[in-house]
Amino acid sequence: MTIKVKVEFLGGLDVISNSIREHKCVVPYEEGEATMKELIDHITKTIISDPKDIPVFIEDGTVRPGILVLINDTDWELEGMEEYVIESGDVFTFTSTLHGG
Amino acid sequence: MTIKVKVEFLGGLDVISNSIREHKCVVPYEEGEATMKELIDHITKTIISDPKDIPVFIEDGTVRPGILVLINDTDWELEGMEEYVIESGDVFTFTSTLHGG
Amino acid sequence: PSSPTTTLSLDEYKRYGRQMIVPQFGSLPSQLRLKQAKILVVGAGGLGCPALLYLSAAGIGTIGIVDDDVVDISNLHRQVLHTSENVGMYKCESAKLYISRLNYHVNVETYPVRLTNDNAFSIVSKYDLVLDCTDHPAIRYLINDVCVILSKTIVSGSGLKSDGQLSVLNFQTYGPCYRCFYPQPPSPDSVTSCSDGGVIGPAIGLVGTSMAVETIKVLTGYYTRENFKPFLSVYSGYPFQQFRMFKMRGKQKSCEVCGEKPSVTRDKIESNELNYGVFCGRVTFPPL
Amino acid sequence: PSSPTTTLSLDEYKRYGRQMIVPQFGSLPSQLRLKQAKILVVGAGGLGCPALLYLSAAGIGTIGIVDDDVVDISNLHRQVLHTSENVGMYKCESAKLYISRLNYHVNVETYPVRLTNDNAFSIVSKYDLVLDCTDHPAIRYLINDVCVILSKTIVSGSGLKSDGQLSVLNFQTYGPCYRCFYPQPPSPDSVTSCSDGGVIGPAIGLVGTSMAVETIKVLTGYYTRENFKPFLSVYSGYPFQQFRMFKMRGKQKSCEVCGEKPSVTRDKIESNELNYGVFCGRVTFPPL
Ligand SMILES: [Zn+2]
Ligand SMILES: [Zn+2]
Repeated sequence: MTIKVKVEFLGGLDVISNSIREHKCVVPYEEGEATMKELIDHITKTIISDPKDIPVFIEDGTVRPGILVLINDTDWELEGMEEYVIESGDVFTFTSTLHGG
Repeated sequence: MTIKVKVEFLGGLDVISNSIREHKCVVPYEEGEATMKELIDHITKTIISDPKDIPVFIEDGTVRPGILVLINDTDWELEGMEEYVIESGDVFTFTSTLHGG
Repeated sequence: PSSPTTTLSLDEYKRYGRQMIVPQFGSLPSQLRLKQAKILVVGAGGLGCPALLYLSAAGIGTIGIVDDDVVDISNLHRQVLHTSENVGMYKCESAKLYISRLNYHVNVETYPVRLTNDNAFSIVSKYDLVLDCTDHPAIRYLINDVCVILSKTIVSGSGLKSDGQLSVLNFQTYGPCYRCFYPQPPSPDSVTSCSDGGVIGPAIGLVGTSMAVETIKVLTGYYTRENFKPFLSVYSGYPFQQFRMFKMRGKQKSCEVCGEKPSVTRDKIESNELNYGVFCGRVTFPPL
Repeated sequence: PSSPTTTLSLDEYKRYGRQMIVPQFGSLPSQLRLKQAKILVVGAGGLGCPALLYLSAAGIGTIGIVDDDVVDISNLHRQVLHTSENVGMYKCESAKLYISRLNYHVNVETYPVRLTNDNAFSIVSKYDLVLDCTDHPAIRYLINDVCVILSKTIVSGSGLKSDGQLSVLNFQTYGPCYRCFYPQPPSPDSVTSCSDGGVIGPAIGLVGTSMAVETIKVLTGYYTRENFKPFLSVYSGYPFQQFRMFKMRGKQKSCEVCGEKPSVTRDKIESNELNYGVFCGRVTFPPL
């Protein structure tokens, strides 16, 4: 079995995935067996097109400061962060913080 | 069994439901047995707070011209209009057409 | 018409440089397309003001403005292109004054008239694209029908209170038109103008600004027949701000103006056989 | 402070009537709250221009503008409050000129300086609410810390290319602050300004306009401690325009400035012990 989720990159973060904003992801785990850690690992391996872009997404083993992570439109901080157990149908949004004005 | 759907009123149409924009609706039918016709009937009976507001929503037996109907963010014209068979989890959006500028 | 514009001056490079480097914009060719473009803005009110501000700033070559209304003090909370000292002046002239100070590269043409069956074809035919920033369905149907018959794309916005709507209609004669979405006019008692129903200035302003974004997409060729999908976007200011895109029907075969057997023709409009006021339930034209 | 404003003139009734009748606005009491309000807009650029236009038009009593930058021709495609003839003028003075013509009821105060550790408390303390329309994280952290310490609500916007973000921070000292969302500054190489990365004028304009809507909600009391929910709204201009609201974390106990054991204090800021440039990875302050 696999877990089918949607991954979105907003705020210009789609630079790490060939300018593709929306990805349908098939995560090779059983339902209930994968957390955000496994998802982030999966994204790093399968979506980021150029390995030298990995540091744009990952720093010190987790999502880099300045990138907001939303699980079904809610701050992942409210959902357990890396410990959140992913489910089929979930939508994961990663967005760069913008500073311009 | 019942069918659980979400009904939204946008564009000022929430006037017909005490200014409440979002409604969780429990439609008293089995899955597969109710179409938009039954849903509209259900809305007319249970959500519209004042019977004299019914003509704001219904005209000649269907949704009044000038109200757009969206099924899961898609024009109901693309989904079979009154014939669409509603399913649990569906989101139905009704929005008045605006003319101001 | 005039020979194609193939270059920018140094002043224009400096002025437009920050938008030309945005990847989706399309760099110099897109800037030249804007410079060559002629657009018509019908209505210089709550929607028209921000649309005019941002489109003139972006370097559209020629902008026509149709509005027969004069600036009233009750407009100023939302029609931010007009100032207190311009109360009583035609809105199109007031708008032109500011635009000429903002960006002298823009050629502004003003029409202090109401758009009617009699003048609509001659005015609209001079432009490539029309922004519908008007305030009543009767004129929205007129603009639609004339644009369909003359093959002009329409960027259409509307708003009331704290809500708004946005669409691109008759896109390259391929997309659906206003009548495809609304074959029947609304009943007159369901039609409310911003003057009657009220409006939050920045809410209608946001919709007008979003019209400028869509206009840039159309003119720079970001939208193509291949990628264009009919849509209606809906803005709500309260309880939280959101702008949602709904997927809409395509061109309708049964449409009275863009369909297979159109009953609305140039002749019917110009002869006044088609009376939009009557069609929308009023005998005379309401003001813009 | 001054005695409360309890009436409007006839001119003001006419001017603001169309917004006062919008149900969510809150009629006369809300208009009086706007008239009594003092707000500070930091940055009169791509975000600040539309926010200033709509907030001055809406009848805010006093607006302070901080910006030490002068108008450059490369600003004009998006900073639509400034005109070609004002190139070289301080942006805050250029903005004041237009606002005084748009709505003479507004008292505009200008600060042609950079907001720094030394002047931030004295400037911010004069106002009720701050709009963060700046262009770099260093100044965003400074504004945040000063507003938290002085108990001011922040309406925060940002944008780049065709994207934008919007939030209300430190809402009535009850909502989360910028450091609650971003405890660690971004690495300097991930920070891009609109001048460097480019920006579509009406895209950043839309975000600035949405800041005006949020400011009106805060000042009119639409948001209360009971109904306010921490949020971050995200705008995308391409491929289709959308503005989505994300539900965000509340105030963080561990926050360095608004948490239980704050390490960021007024003394540390005013003594320059806390250097925001170094904190954000640069030795000196970048321009606004
Ligand atoms: Zn049609
Ligand atoms: Zn905090």
